[in-house]
Order: sequence, then C-alpha cells, then structure tokens
Amino acid sequence: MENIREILFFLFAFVMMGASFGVILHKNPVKSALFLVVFFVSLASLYGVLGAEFLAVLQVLVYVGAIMVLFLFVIMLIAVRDENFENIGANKGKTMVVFLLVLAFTMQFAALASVLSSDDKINTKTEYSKTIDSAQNLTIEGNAEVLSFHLFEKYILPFELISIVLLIGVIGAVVIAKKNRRRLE
Amino acid sequence: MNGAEIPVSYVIVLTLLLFSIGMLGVLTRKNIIVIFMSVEIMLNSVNLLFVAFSRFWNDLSGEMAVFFVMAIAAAEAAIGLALVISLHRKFHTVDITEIKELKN
Amino acid sequence: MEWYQSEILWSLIKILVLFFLIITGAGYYTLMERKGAGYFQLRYGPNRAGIWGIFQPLADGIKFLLKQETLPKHVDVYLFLLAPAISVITAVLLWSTIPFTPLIDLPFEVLGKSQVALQVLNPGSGILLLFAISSLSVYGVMLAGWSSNNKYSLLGAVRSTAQMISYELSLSLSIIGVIMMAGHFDLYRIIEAQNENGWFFLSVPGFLGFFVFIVALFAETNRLPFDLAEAESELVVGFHTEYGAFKFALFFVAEYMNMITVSFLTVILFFGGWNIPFFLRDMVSGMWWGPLVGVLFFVFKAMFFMFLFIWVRWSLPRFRYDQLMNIGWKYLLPMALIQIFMAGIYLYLK
Amino acid sequence: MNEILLIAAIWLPFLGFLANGLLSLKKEPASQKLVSIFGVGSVLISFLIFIFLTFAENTAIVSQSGFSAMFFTWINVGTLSADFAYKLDGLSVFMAWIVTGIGMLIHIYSTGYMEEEKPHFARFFAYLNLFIFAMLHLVLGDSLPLLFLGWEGVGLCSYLLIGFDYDKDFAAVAGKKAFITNRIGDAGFIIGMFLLFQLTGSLKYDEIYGFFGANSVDASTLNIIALCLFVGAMGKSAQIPLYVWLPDAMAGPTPVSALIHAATMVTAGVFMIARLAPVFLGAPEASTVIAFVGGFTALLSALIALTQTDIKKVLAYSTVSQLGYMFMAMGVGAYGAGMFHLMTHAFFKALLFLGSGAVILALHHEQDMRRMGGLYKHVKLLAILFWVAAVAISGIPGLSGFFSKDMILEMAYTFANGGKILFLLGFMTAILTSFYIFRLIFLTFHTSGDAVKKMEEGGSHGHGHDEHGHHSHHSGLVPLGWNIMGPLVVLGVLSVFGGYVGLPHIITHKTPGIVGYFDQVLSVAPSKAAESWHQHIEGSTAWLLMLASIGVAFLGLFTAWFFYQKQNKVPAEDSVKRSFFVHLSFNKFFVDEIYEKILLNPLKKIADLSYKIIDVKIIDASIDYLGKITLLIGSYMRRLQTGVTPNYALYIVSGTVVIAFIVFGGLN
Amino acid sequence: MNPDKDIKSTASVTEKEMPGVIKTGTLPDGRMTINLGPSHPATHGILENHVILDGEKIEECIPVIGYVHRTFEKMGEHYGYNQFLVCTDRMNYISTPMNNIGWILAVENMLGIEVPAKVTVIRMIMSELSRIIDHIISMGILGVDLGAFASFLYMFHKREEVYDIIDKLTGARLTNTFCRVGGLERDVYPEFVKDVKYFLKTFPKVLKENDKLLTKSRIFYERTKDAGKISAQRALEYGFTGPNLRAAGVNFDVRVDNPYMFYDQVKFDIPVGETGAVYDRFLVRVEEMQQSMGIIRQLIDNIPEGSYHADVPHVYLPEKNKVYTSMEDLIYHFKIIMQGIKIPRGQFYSSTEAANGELAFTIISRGEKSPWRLRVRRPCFWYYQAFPELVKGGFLADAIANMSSLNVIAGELDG
Repeated sequence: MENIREILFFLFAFVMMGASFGVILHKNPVKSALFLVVFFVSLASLYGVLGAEFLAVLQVLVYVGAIMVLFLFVIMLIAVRDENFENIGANKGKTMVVFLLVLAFTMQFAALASVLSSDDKINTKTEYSKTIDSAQNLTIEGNAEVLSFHLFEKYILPFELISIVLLIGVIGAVVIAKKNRRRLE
Repeated sequence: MNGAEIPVSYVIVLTLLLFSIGMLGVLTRKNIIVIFMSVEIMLNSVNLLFVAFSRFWNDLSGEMAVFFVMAIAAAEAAIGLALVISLHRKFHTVDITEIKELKN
Repeated sequence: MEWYQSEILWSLIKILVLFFLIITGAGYYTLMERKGAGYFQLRYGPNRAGIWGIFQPLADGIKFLLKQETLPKHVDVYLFLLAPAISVITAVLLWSTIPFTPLIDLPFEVLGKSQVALQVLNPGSGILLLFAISSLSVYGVMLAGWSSNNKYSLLGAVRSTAQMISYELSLSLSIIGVIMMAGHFDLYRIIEAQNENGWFFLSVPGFLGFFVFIVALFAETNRLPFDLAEAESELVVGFHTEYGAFKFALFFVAEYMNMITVSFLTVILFFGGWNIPFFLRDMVSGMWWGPLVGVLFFVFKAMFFMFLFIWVRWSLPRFRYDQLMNIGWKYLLPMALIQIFMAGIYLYLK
Repeated sequence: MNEILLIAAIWLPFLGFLANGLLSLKKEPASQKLVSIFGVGSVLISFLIFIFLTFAENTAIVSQSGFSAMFFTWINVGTLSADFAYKLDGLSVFMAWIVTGIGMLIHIYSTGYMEEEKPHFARFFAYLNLFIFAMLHLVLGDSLPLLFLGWEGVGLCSYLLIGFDYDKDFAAVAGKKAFITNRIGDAGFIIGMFLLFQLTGSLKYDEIYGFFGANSVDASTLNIIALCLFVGAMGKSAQIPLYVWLPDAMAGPTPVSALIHAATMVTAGVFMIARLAPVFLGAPEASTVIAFVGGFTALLSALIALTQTDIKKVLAYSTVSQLGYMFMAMGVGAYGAGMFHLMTHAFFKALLFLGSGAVILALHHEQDMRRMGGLYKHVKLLAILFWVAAVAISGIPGLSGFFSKDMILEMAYTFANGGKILFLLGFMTAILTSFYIFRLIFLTFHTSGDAVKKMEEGGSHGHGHDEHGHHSHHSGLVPLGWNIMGPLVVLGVLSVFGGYVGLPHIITHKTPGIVGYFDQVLSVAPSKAAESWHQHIEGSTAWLLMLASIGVAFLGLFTAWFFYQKQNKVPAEDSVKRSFFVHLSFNKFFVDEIYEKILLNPLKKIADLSYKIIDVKIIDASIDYLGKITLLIGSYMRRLQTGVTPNYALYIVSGTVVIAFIVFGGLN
Repeated sequence: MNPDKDIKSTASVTEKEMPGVIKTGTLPDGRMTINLGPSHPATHGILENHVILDGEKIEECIPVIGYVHRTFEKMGEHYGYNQFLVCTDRMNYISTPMNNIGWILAVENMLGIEVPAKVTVIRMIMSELSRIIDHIISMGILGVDLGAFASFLYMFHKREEVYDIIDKLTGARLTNTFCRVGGLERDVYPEFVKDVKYFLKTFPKVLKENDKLLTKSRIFYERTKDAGKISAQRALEYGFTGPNLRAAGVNFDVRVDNPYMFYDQVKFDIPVGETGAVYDRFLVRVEEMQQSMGIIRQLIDNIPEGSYHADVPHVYLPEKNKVYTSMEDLIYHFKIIMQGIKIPRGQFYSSTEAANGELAFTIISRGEKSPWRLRVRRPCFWYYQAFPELVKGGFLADAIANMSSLNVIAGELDG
C-alpha cells in the first residue's frame, strides 16, 4: 500500500499514452473522440493521484461532460466519414520529416526533465476522499476551499476576464455557426 | 499516505510524450476535428505539467492556471467547432488538405 | 484490528447492500410506473404475477434475460455493446455517492463499529463529483444512437446530446444557490445546514433553484415532457431502436435507477434529506433509532418525487425540439442566474 | 440642491438629444408627438429650472461670484486642470435665459415648421437639443476649455444643421464653408487661450479674474491675447473678414437660422468678450480694433443687405450688421450696452427669422421677395408681428431696438479713440438698416403684387433655397398652426417691451437698469465701466443724438415706402444689368471672389506643387522600391505557401526546434 | 411555411438530389433523408413519406400512397349494389356506418325509394355516433403522437361503449354492413334508446377531462397552434372538406349546404376555425362532437314507429321465414339474389358529410345489376395531397402532429 500512488500513476500514464495513440491513429473520428474521452478520464484520475482533486472533478465536468459531448455532437451532425490513410504512406518523405522533427522536439525538451533528480517528489498529501464513518466528525478536507480563496481573491481579475471570454466565445460560436439564410449553391 | 511520492521528472517525461503524440496528430491527420482533438491532447499535457509543478512547489497558482486553461478550452472548443461546422457547410468536407483557400 | 474490521470489507458490504437496493428499487419502480400509468388511464396495470403484480419485475427481468440476444449486422459491435453498460455503470456510480443515513450511533457493535452511515463514498467535492458522473451518462445514449447505424437512433442521439448540453448548464447552476447557502459541496453539510435553518425549498432562492432543478432533471433523465431522444411517435424509439433483450433492459433499468437517484438528490438538496419535519423531530431526539425514523422520512420524500416523475409522464404532452431549446436557454438559464443572484442577496441579508 | 438642478438643466437637453437620436435611428419615422415631447420638454424644463434658480434665495446669482456646480473632472494634466464645472452668475444666467427661453420658443416653432419632414423630424430635434446642450456649456462653463468645448459643439451643430438637407449640394457646401471658416477663427481662439494660460496659469474664470484683480499686466501682452481671442470671435460671430459663412448658412432650415445664426450662437463671440472683460479692458488698442471692425462690418453688411432679394439673405446680412453693432459696443467698453443689444436683437431677429420662415412655409418654400407681395391681406397677424420687429430693429422709439441701438451710438460717440467716426459708421448703418428692413416688409406684405397669385401662376419656379420639393399642391397658402404663431406672438411682445429694462438716462436720469446690472455682474472693473458712463456726454447732445437716430430711422422707412410702395418697384431679375453700386452690393462686394483669387488659388497651387514633388517623387517612389524588393523576396518565399494548414504547423514546429537548439544548446 | 406558395414547389426534389427517391441516406451536403413509414409508429395505417431533413427541419416531403390499394371502384363495378356495402365498410374503417349510409343514400336516390322516417332517424343517429367515434380516434391519436397518452385512453373507454351499441345493433363491431338498399338490415334492439342515452349522459364528462388534459394544456397548445397552418384559400384549392376545411375558416358542411336525410330539421351549429392549424382542427372536432350529441339528443326521443324498411319488395330482401312460406316472397328473393337490383340507365352523384369530410359517390349505370362506372370521392385523398406543403419548413414532430390531425385513413386514402 505504500507506493499505491506510484502504481496508480503508472497505470493511468499508460492508459493515457494508449488513448492518445488511439486518438491520432484511429480512422474513425467518433472512435478517436471516444479515445480522447478515455484520455481525459484517466487524466482526471491522474490529477486525483497528484492531489488536485478539485481539478480532477472539474476535468471530468468540463472536458468529458461538455467539450467532448460537443465534439461528438458536431461529428454526428456533419456525418464525418472515415479518413483515408493511404495518402500518408504515399508521401513518405514528408512523414519522415514530421517524425524526425517531433523526435527532435521531444529530445530537446527532455533535457528539461533531466534538470530535476528523481528525488524531487510531488507532494500529494490531501485529506479528502474518505468514507464517512472513518472520519469521526463531518469535517472533510479538500482543496476546493483553498482553491476558492485563491480564485476569488488573488486571481479575481483573470477570473472575471475569463468569464467575459466565455461569454464572447458563446456569442461567437452562435454567430459563426448560424446558418446563412440562403443555402450555399 | 506519506506525502511526497511521485518524482516530478516522471510527470515531465509523461507530459512530453503526450505533447509529442498530440503534435504528431496535428501534423499528420487530415480531419480537422481530429486535429482539433490532438490539440486538446497537447493542451492537457501542459495542464498536467502545471498541476505537477503546482503540487511540487506547493503553490496553487499552477492549479489556477489549469483552471483558466480549462475555461479557455471550453470557449475555444465552442468557437472551433462552430468554425468546423461553417467550414463543412461551405466545402462539404472536413479534410484539411482539400481546403486550400489560403493558396488563392 | 481484526480482519473483519477492514475498511475494504466494510465498503464491500455497503456496496453489495446498495447495489441490491438499487436493482430491486429500479425493478419495483417500473412496477410502480406501470401500476401508476394503469390507474391514470382507467385500467389495472400488471395484475397477473402475484397479488398487485408484485412479481412482475421479477418476471420482466427473467423475460429480458431469456430473450434471444440479437446483434444487428450493420452496427458497430463494440460501441453497441458498450453503450448500455455505460448507462448502467454511471447510474450505479451516481447511486454510490448518495448519503442515505446520517451517522447512526448504534447501541451495539457491528463488525467492530458502533457508528454506521450508509454511503459508499463521500467525496470532498461532493455534489460536483455527482454532476461529473452524471455528465458521463450521456455517452450511453450517444454511443447507442451512433453505433446503431440507424437514422432514427442517430437523430435520437443528436437530440439527446443537444438536450444534455442545454440542460446540464441550468442543472448545475440551479444548485449554486443551495451550495452558497450551505457553504459546502458536501452532501452531508447540505443536509446539516437544512437541519439548522430549515429546508432550502422554503427560501426564495431555494424555491427558484428547485424549480429549475426539477425541470432540468426531467430533461436529464429523458422523461416526458422532455423525452425527445426516444420520442416513439417521431423516432420509433430513438436511440435504442436497435436494442432488444437484455441490452435494452440495461437502458431501461438505468433510466429508472437515475430517476431514483435524482429523487433522493432532490430531497437532499431542497427538502432536508433525512431531517424530520415538525414536532416529530423532538419526539425522537435522543433515541439511537431516531435517525432511522429520519431515513424513513427521507425515503418517503424521495418516493414523492419518484411518483412525480410518473405523474408528469402520463399527464403532459411532449415538447418540440425548438421549444425544448427555448425553455432551456431562454427561461431556465436566466432563472438559474437570477436564483444565484437572489442567493447572494439572501446571504447578504442574513 | 441648486447644484444638482443646474447640472440637470444643462444635461436635460442632452437626454433629449439621446432620446431623439435613438428615435431617428429607427427605420420608419418615429412618432412626431413623442419627438416633440422629448425635444421641447427637455428645453422647457431646463428653462424653468433657470427661472427657478434665478429667483431662488440662496443662489446669489446677481453678483459677481454667482455659484458653481462641479460635475466631474475632465482634464487634469500638470497645472492645467479643467472640470465639467458650471458657473451660474449674472452674465451666464442672462445668456442661459436667452438660450433656453428663445430656444424653447424655436423648438415649439419647429414642431410646426418641420412637420412635413417626416423622415428627418427626429434627427432635426436631436441636433437642436444637442445645440442647446452645447450652447449651455458655452455660456455656463466655468473655464475656457469648457467654453471652447461648447464653442466647438455649437459649431458642429451649426454644421450639421446647415447641411441638414445633406443630399442637396448647396446645403452641404454651405455647411462646409461655415465649418472651415470657423476653424480659422478657432485657431486664433486657441492661441489666445494658450497665451492667456501662459500668462495667468489658469483657465478658470474665477482665477483669471483673481489674477487680473491682483496684478497689473502690460497692455501690449494683453493686446496680442485680446486680438487672438477676437479672431475666434470673428469666426463665430461673423465679423470682417470671416463673415462670409453666415449668409450661406441660411441653407439650413429657418428655425435653425433663427436659433443659431441670429439669436444665440453667433453672439458667442460677444459673450466671450464680455466673459473675458478684464482682458479686453486691459487692451485698449485691441478694443479699438474690435470697435472699428464691428463698425465696418455693420456698414458693409448693411450695404449688401440693401439689394438682396432672398428674404433670408437680407435677414442674414442684417444679422451680421447687428453683430457689428454689438462688437462696436464691446470695443468701446460698453459691455452693458452690447449685452443689451444682444438681448433685444435676439428677440426681434428671432421674430424676423421665424416670421420669414412662416412666410416661406406659407408660400410653399418660396424665398424670393420678388415673387411675394400683398401678403398683408392673407396673414394679418404675421404682418403685424413683422412690422413690430421691423420697427424694433430700425430704431424707431418705443420698441426694444431703439433703446439698445441708441445706447450703443451714444457710447460710441463718447469713445476716446475715433469715437466720432464710429458714431458715423453706426449712424449710416442705422439709415441703411431702416431702409432694407422696410424694403423687406413692403416687398413681402404690401406691394400691389399678390404673392399667392404669383405662386399659383409660377408654380414651377420652386428653386428657392429652402426648397423641399413639396409642390404637389399649390392652391393657396399653407395654414399656419398655433405652434408656429404662438412663439411669434411671444417674441413680438418681447420685442416691444424688451427694451424697457434699459431706458436711457436722459429720461430716467439715472444709470439704465440693464447697464447697472451688467456693471454689477461684470464688477471685475467697475471703475472702468463706471468711469466711461459717468464722463457721459451732456444731456443736450444726448437728446440730439437720439433725435438724429430717430430721424434716420424714419428716413429709411419713408425711402423704402417711396420706392417700393409708392412707386411699386420690384427688384430686377438676376440677369438685368445694374448700376455700378447696386451691382457691387447685389454681388456682396465680390468678397467671396476676392477670397478665392487672393487666398484659395495660391494655396491650391502650393499644394499641387508639393504633391508633385514631395509626394510622388520622394515618398511614393521609396515605397515603390520597398514593395518591389518585397515582391522579389515574396516570389521565392511563395513556394512555401502551399495553402495546406498542416504544413504551416510543420513550419511552426521546425521553428520551435531551432529555437530550442539555440536556447538549450544542443542535446546535452 | 407559406401555404400560398406555388403548388409546384412541393415536388421540387429532383432525381439527382434524391436518387431513387425511396432510398434513405445522407445527401452530399449533410442533409438527411429518412422514411416516415410505411411501418412507422406514427403512420397509423400504411403511409410512406420520404422526408429530407436539415437537422430537425423538414426540407422536402414526398408522400407515397398505394399500400392499401384494393381497387374498390373496380370491385364496385362488378358487385351488386348491396354487395358493395362491405367494401364501403373497409374504406374509412373507424366510422363505418357513415360510409354505408353514404352509399345507400346514393343508391336509394337513384332508385327513387322513399324510406320510412324511422329508418332515416336511426341512420342519422348512427351517423352522428360514428362521427363521434371517428373524432375520438383522430383527437386521441393526436394526443398519443404528442406524447400524451392518458386522454386517448379516457376517450377510448367511451368509444368502446359506442362499439358495444353498434355491436348489439348490427352484430359486428367494426365492419357492420348495417344498411340495406331500402332500409336497415334489422330493427333496432329494445335497449337501444337507453344505451344511447347513457352514452350521451356520460360522454360530456369525458370531454371535459379531455379539455383539461389537452385543450387547456399549455404544452399541447404551443405544440399545435402553429403547426400545419393553411389558409382558407389554399385549403379550398386543395379540395379540403369536412373538419379540416372548417378549421381553416370556411363554413362549409354538406349537412347544411346540401341537406340530406333530416338534417334540415335538426338544429346544430357548424364550428369554424381560423388558422387551419392542428390546434384549430382539434378544436373543431371537439365542438363537432358536442354538436353531434346535440343532434342525437334531438332525435333519440323521437324515433317514429314503423317498419325498418321501405315497402319495396323488388329491392329489399324479404324475411327468410316468409321466403319459405310465401310464393311471392320466394320469387322476389330469387330475383334479387340471382339478378340483383336493377337500376335504370343514367348518371348519378350523391354526397354526404362523413366524419372526415365530404364522401361522395358517382354512379354511372347502364341498367345492369352493378354500376358501369363507379367513382368514390374519399376525403383523405385530398388532405394527403396538402401534407408536403403543410409540413415543409416545420419540425419533424410537427409533421407527425399534422398527419394525426388530418386524420388520413389509409383504407380510404388508397381506395
């Protein structure tokens, strides 16, 4: 039980890797989107493992509950067909360039990770997620409260700005997606 | 549960890999929606890094950043998908290589 | 610590008990629905299997189990099979976060414990987690609709998705007033706050919130007048047109499970959960079994809302797609926002 | 409370402007009733508030300090600070009465006059309200910047209203002309303002007064400042040489001519000089210049007015001429007399303009006096009112104009530097004034011709400048409603009795009431004003002067009667060859043409030259070469632009990798 | 939706746009084609509609008919005049007695038979009863299609009572073939008056309940008030009759404008709608039920005494026991059975106001035992033409409501 968090970390890490490969490799966009859902759910779990429990819930609520539903809605709405992968094989030169570039990118930034030794560990300590009868009183620790103090005191301006951005986003989406009266062609 | 457990470098490597996978998706796929989804992968890998460092330094600002990124991502998804719909309405396709309006 | 005092065993027992409860509950809820519908429509409803059709759920279950499983040729097999599972899993997960009893001080020890509360998981983010899980349930409907490869199913799925997007917002906003008044996400705290200050339903923002909440719930659970996803006269039966036998039963059961869960949730959020109304509270205070009476009230209150679902379903016509959207965006959402504003005023005045 | 009322009174017309402005944006014409309520109501309430404030106990308006109301800070840079703060004292309340009072009457009048202009009704009232708002800022602001704001605001409104029929060329051109001419004046005004700021360190009136009270300043400095400020006044108040815009401004609807180009805005220059009396009192040379410019303006424009045939043109030149009188008064230091004439002039000139508007309206937008005549039979009340106004302006005793004009002439006579010449100028102007105004009356109302008949015969003539294209029904006169005649009657009463606030001292044997009032409220230099009054001329001389001016007034009347009533002469058509002087007068002494020859053409040549050399040869060419180089580079870079989005993403990634190499230095 | 549009536009889907018409699929621009029917829960009877959907909006709708085509008209040209009755039973099978009566009146008018007053009164009572049960179905199904089930069953309860009456009277519930040329099949049963009165007493209560559940329901109102509007002009152009025409605001009723039986002697009002929308059609039908009850109330106590058939032995079959005992009857029996009813040469047209609209028969006779040419004007056929125009531009759900409230009966539609 000592290193259960580490085990969980690796579990979710591998699920996420697999899911993200699923996203970029699957022909069918609906399946891709579903892999992305898996990716998000395990990312949320990973947040939980790292102790950011409020964000974990938020991740599920926002990404899985809203954004991905929207994605799937759009995919279904415009009835996207399967993608044809044959062209990728045909254009080998470009594909190779892409792979090499991404590899170079990864290697470059991997240098960053080496700066930190493996002794630097993340503090995952939070007192939350306990069954009610083992906590003798009703006090339950979570990081939601601390987070809210941060949000509404230190970051109140960004918070308000974000709300405006969201509003603009909503209006913009409506304006863009609104159908022109005359059908094209 | 005794506090510090997961080395921060693990998370960095994980996020790097995820980011690169997302990037690969962006560069190789042709379906706009899938590219969009790959961008989301990249975005979320960075979020993960934020969370990890936030816990590492015991400073909640990192988590705040994630919070804001999520909000922005929601707006971005709404706008992006609206764009996809109007693109599809205009070109009847979501294949990015077939949409070459920039060229002319 | 003896082996039997382990947390895991204890949780396992609770899980089993609650799972049994929800499965039977959903079964008998279907009976209640059919009996209720019967009486609403001048007929008897099921009355063959046992007295008042008491074994009808069992018979139905067996029938669904024994029916031939068909798998249409044109479907996307994995997702087709996954969809009902997702529906049921999210329904059961939701159930696991509902606190059914307060912490009861038993006069005797059970498995080395003298305090018992019937709840599998009490997450710190409480109701947020509940909403997070409930937001997953749309995937069941959506995947069923898409993977069926059927026009009607797809339309049902698209409708359901749009509906979910529109109403989840109002649903989430409608409880903000409650959270503000209780000061916590935790369901226990919410009930305790009502124990002290009276039901939230009785306060102005709480009433408004309840109204929005209950309307949005009808939409979220796909019940009439919001059952557009499976409107049988328009889309045959919408997203589960291609489903039969046990796969269909799973959708069916999940729907009823969800209704039971949200009925309990309504009571928790607005009607004080297990809190006992009027003078009765004083009569049982101090007794160790006092909380059990509270639980009884809890269930009765929830039953009322379960009945409400039936009542509304058999009385009202269905909305149209655009009306649905209008109500969601033009009425419920502003009302929910007003409710938040009023909750602010309420707290300020207090 | 009073402060709030004051601010409310000033901003109410703005609310009216907003309401009507919004209404004018509607696609279909807004309800005229609604627009009228907003338009008239806001000005009416504001007028009532000013009445209340004047007689309220604790305002102490009739004093030098008055009271001020701070609204909000506008500019605060270094030592310069300007607020939206208002100052209600004896001078400004006097102007506020005129602006809101006459403004309200003209608003009421406009509801009748503009009735046909359905699509533009709301827009018109929005502009009018905005004008009142700006004008109130001009007169009530407690600092020069606010005055300048109002100054520009009224200029803008004037421009908008002159060009109200912006789809007509002449209206648009006239609007532009007014605007540009005013800009020339504004340049002088701003320079003067800056110089004043440099001198006194403030632009607030109270502080300026305080400065002049405490320090004595060299006259030469003040002369320059005063002249610069006067340039501004020239533009706004149409003095030589910047008067040319005012006659053209008659392209606007007649109520606009009455309100802006006769009663209120054009007097802004006079008001400004009164407001800054300490500056001008300390600048005797500049004052002399002002007096003479005023005198010559009066004479010149009166000469032009003699032969004009357009009814509104006559009145426009008359306005310029009367403004000249006012400046003459200001220049000789008779501020009280100047302001007095400003007031009486506002009454009778507004009456004249509105009356002419009524005539024009009644005759289906006919403005040419040659096509009028005999109207007396048809519109008796209007003719009587016209007579009242004419008698008032020509200086026949008993009516308002006589008192104020006489006072100015007297004051000019006593002026030390060339007072006699000034008197002579004014005297000649008086004859001419009397002649042209009665000429107008006879031609319009009394000659044997019959305007109605002419109109019906020559129905196709509708080329008057205020022509609106409503020629569908030429049968008879357009009836004039109560909302047109009502304001006229009120103004008529005012024209008759308005002068009695300033009965001459030779009758009452004490300082005339209005002059005393202004002595009190402009007490910045009581000694000077009082001095000029007390060293007044002998009683007999005064009687003589008065008799002379009465005489010339009657002379003008008689001459006009002789020519136009007795001999029944109608001015010749445009094409007829005239004698030299008449030709000169008829063509406005060719001032516009001279300006074009002397000023505009050389300027155009310089501009053309600099365009050909600097623009084309230097600036354009260098940019062309830059462009060519860019094109060259672009022709190679173009191949990177595939139009396929992932490729662009690929470039981004490549760039990132390169940057990463540079930053992290390779693969260690 | 503009009902005054050119009629051509209703069929603007080209072959290219919708290949093969019947195929479902997705058009290149993302529009979806689906088949409403032939086996869809909302198409009561077998109707097929090809619908092009843009999202939820209907862009095109092409109705296809003929699934229940049974060649009634041709059959009529081979059957005897009494035999054709069974065919009329199967036309509008939810209000059979009215179809019978319509046909019989046509034949009797051709022959010039004067039936006893008792027969006419009973026929009128049957007509109005079947009008009520027809409207019950039409309204109830509308509720069901909008998701409100309860009202349907409340009303169906009473409908069963009417069926019981019909059952007792004729011996069959659905296809009763009760009329005969020259009279009725048999005399009314003794409790007939009591049964009908009981029905009249209890039915208004049910209508009231229905009012509460549907008419006054805000959701129902919002759903139906704008769906399927049609102008009076357009409705006339399409050849609407009956309740659907009246809902569009045209006051036309064959019972009044061209009275037959004793309709000129009873008092009743004709309800007229305004917009022709689903809600108006619904209200018109509700009111018609009230009026029908009024008519029955006026008649039920005044059933005259007398025979249940006219004295026309060459047309009306003699009683069976008389056939065995009386020579004359035996001969008539033989002649009617073997040769049928002979009708003089000529052309004849007769129309009645059936529950669903004007039901008319054109008979061209050449003196044979069956018509030389028979033409039936079936009201549904005219309604269904307008269906595309009514639903285009509306939502899918509106189309369903329209189909229910037009009350298109497949048996009648396809002929």
